[in-house]
Amino acid sequence: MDQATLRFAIQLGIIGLTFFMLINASALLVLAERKVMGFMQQRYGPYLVGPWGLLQPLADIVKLLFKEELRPKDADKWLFTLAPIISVTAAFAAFAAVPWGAETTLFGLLDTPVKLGVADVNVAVLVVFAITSMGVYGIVLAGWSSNSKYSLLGGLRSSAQMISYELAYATALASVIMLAGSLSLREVVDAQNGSWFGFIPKWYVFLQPVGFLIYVIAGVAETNRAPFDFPEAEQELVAGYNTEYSSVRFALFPQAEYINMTTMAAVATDLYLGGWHGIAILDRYGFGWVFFLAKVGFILFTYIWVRWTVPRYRYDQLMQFGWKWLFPAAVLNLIATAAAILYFNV
Amino acid sequence: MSETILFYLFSVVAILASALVIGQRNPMYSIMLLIASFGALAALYIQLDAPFVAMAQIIVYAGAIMVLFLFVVMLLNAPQEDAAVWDRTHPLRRPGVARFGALLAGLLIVQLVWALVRVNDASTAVNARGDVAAISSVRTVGRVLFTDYMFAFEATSILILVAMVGAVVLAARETAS
Amino acid sequence: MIALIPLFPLLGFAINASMGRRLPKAVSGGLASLVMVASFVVSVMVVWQIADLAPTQRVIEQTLYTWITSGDFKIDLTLRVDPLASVMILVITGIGSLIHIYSTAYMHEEVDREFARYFSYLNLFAFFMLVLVLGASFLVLFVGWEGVGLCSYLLIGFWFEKRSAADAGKKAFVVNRIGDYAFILGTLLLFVRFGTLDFQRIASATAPLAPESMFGTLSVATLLLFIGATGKSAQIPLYVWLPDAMEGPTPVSALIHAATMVTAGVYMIGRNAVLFSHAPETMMVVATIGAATALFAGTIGLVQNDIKRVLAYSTVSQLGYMFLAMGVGAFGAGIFHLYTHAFFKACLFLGSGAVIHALHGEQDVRNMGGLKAALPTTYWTFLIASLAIAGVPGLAGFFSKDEILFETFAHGHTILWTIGILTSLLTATYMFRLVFLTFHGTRRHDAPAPQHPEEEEPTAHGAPSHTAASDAPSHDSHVAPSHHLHDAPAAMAFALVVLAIGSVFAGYIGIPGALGGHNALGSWLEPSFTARSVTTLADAQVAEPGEASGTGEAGGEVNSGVELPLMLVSSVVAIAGIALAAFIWLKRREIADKAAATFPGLYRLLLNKYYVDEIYDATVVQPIRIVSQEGLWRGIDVNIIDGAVNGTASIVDGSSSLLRRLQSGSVRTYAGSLFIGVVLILGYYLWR
Amino acid sequence: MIPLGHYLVVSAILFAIGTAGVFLRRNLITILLSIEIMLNAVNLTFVAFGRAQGNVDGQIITFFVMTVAAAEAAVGLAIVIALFRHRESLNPDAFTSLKW
Repeated sequence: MDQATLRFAIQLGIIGLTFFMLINASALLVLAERKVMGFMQQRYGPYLVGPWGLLQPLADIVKLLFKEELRPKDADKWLFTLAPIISVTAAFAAFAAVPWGAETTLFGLLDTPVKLGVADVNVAVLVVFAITSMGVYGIVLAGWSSNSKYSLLGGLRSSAQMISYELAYATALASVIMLAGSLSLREVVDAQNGSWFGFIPKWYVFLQPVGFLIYVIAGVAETNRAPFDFPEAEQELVAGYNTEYSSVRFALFPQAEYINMTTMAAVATDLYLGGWHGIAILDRYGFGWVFFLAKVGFILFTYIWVRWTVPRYRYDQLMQFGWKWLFPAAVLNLIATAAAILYFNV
Repeated sequence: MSETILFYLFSVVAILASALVIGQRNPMYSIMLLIASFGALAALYIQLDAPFVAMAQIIVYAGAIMVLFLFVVMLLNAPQEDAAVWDRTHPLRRPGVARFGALLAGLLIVQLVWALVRVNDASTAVNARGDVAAISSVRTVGRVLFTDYMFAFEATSILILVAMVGAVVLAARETAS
Repeated sequence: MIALIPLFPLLGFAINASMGRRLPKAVSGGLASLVMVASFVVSVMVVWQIADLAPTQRVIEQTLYTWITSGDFKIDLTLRVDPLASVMILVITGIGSLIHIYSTAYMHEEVDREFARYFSYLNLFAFFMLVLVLGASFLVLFVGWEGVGLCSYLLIGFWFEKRSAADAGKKAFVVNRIGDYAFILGTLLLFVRFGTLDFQRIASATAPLAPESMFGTLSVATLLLFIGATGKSAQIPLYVWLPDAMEGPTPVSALIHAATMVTAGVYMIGRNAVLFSHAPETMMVVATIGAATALFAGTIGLVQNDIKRVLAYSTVSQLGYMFLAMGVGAFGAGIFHLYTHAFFKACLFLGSGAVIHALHGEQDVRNMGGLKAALPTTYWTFLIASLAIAGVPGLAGFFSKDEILFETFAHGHTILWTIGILTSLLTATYMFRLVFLTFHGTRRHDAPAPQHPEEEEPTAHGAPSHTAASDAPSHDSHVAPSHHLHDAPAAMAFALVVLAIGSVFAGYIGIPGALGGHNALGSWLEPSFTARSVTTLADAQVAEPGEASGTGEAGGEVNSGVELPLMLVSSVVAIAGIALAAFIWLKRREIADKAAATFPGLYRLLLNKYYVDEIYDATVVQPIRIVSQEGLWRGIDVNIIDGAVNGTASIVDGSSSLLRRLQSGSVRTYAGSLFIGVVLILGYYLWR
Repeated sequence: MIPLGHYLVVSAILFAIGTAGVFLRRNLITILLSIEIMLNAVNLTFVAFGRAQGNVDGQIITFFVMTVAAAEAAVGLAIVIALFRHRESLNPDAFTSLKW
């Protein structure tokens, strides 16, 4: 088996692995969500299915699969079907540009190292940004096509919300990009290798605390999670844009949401938490991705934590916050960063 | 070889999608198809070593402008376009005029073809000249944009501002005072 | 240091103008007088300072800041004190402060607000005047020039409720404006010619040149400047505003229209002595105008009945003297006369003011008389001043006037000299006519004669009997027939006495060589009239014998033999004039009336000031009004300008009514036309 | 290796489609979309020519076109909304009240 085919195979393997991980991520996150919620509310959470309820997600999937496909009579056939596909596709595709591990030769298996990550584009940040911004269509279309006022409202809200928070999100990204001087996530990560004074890792979170905060908050809003979960604000909109959905089509939306969360966390890790860098030994032996996973897990846990701690905003408050606080803060942060870069010519 | 295939694939997608955009009556579908065509165009840009433009195409066009259209359609609850009513009163509705329009269209196509024929290096490969690294790097684009095209850039920013104000003023429902 | 001189009055103005309405009279008036005195002290110090220097570089400059800079053109706001300026500032601040003090008493009936307004104007005027004389370049001078114009307008129209006063103010302003216009033109011309506006630079640039024989740039420029001067210092043809200016409060007349402002023109010519002496034609014009004005105004003054008008005309004629001196190149003499005249004319005005004050606004000499007993202080000071102005030997006026006449004669202008002598005769006559009519003879006034005038004096300043009348004019406001005539209050009296002393002794600093003096003033002023450069004025003027060096003793050395007889002549003339006046208006009253009766035409002509105002009205004012009303307004403005506007509108209307046929209102029609255009343009480019 | 001409042909076709759309459709929104199509055709031409020249100016012009497109869309749609409020229609022929 010569190098080229081996390499190709390994690439395919990496892609498949990533895909598999993402699917599982959504499943695991559902479980984690319910478990954490349980602990936070002095309950057990799911514990019947399998040990500690580990198989609960599986059961959920099975249940959803066997449900009946419902579609409102006046719903727009094509778009109604298209909507969930769009969102989930966008969710998966976005992750394609995210590197999750250093170059490795798999212990000398390859003569030239392979990069851990689906694709390595030199404008990765933009790609992620672009594709996630495509995700909004899924929700909007779902809301519009299912021809129900709850859905419509949910769709409108979520799209408005995503568009508003994309600004802050992108602006926060921009300052990191300026620091790293590159749009390629991999280069950004490698720029964070090493440490100050030997013990503080060179992560941008230390240079960009404000940016990191803005990014995380905007990320929560982007993924329509509490406290910004207006698209499905049960009390007001039953279930928001996916009120009319059922069965697999319904399943796709939360999956897309969790995958988006993962992507968000992964990008955050790459941009601010030094990706897979930080623990020298792991780096040396090509196990950096473990640390990467740990970081992602931590951020995801924070998401869940926030969701069950902070109450939901009012919609106008959300917009106020996004436009009048988050975005200006991001802009100021950007300007300050630019000034600092010019001054210290980093 | 592969890139030729890709090129034809994407251009066909773009053209078909655009044709369908104007081909049917539901603006919702039109928007969706247009987004598809934009995506194809973005791919073409990438082939032209302009990744940044491609991303901007998706973010700005597909991500922002089209959402705007989508909103409007949703807000107005996109009425199906009314069929052509051939009342004789309207100056443009007379068949004579229509024929004249068709003639003009034919003329335009002829002219376009003619113009294309007259392009000098139409047959030479697009990516014959220039080094890919420089052209495709965002850094170069930024540098040129903020030095040679500074004034134009500022002017456009003002234009955007004006457009923003104008849009707000126009769309704002006049409050009963 | 120098800057302080004008700054003090400015400060006073600022305070009085801003918060004066809330200050009591004592404070505002006292403050105003105080700043004047302060600036006088400073001036004295400055003069002392330059007196130490060697005669040729007796100059102190102070550049406050660069005013205008555009390209290579640069104007510094520079103040410069040289001998000429020193004399001026001394006169302005000195006489000025006296008049301020006098005013505190004179304007006492005004309410606080008016009082403060009056003094703020007065201070502002002093400020501008000082800027005028201290300015080192035409531009700075022009600031002061305009400023005093403004202040005179404000002060003449001080009692603006009185229509005549307001009109007089406007008249003064407009007439001055005419002169200023010419002045600006002259300044610009000079700038074009020399590229600078600084006096010294212009002078040193001019000095090497040969005097222009025919009308050239210099002559035209100086002529224009001179027109400006006639506007400011009331010469033919622009003198008309001065007599009317008597509508203002008397101290104003004294300060502005006798002592200082009207001398601005004279000063300006003296300041540009070098320039003028290079333009003989202009000098000739100046001299002639001066002499003519002197005589002209004298004749008018002979028959006027308003005490202040008489004085006003005498001012005009004295100014004529000064211009005569300037014209014949006797700059020193001119300034000398300016300086002495300031004393006795101010004294005369203030005296008349005292009389008016005593008679509660009575200004007609025919209703006066016999006030000698009632107003001793006023009488004596007035008498001394009259003697001085008449040119009786030993008093100030004698020396200066005589010097002017001598210079005129020495430079060979015999006719002008004759006119001058005639004028001095007239001067003596009308002045003493005034004296006799006012103070001698019997009372022709209804107010009861005072029993004990002197006991009134102390209380007078407090003026218990004065009902403080708020409404201006205050003179008419309180007619209390039943109250005693009182002599000038202390403040007035002080000013009067000082001025009287001045008008006696002021002349002694300029005793001509012929009388064993050595014309200190002349030699002091000498450097100011020469360009500070290699060539002195004397050298520059060899080509023009008519204008040998500008000062007295130069002429004195040339022919001191002539001087004594001339002096004799002029003094004899002065005495004669007085005697004539005494004979007519003391002994044989009816002669005057008979004379008036025998020559009614002449009398009426004189009485109506040669109908000059009417002539101006007919020849200038009315035409302008008619042209602007009928031509500019009804004609050009209404028809052409409005017509153009309306025409444009109607054209647009018509064309659009055609174009609107293209407005089908359907978007796609427009798109269609656009499309056609695209196809055509593209086709064109492809065909090419 | 694709010749420049191909890109030009593609953009020409797109442009023609856009133009046709402006004239054929009777729905303001679709018309605006057609305008967007034309703009994109032009963008493609710019980028292609720029690439052929071997410099980035073509891309930069594209950004400006995008900006203009955004402004145009914003204002245009605002107008559409305003119009729709007055007449319950998006048919351009319904708005001929300016007709003489």
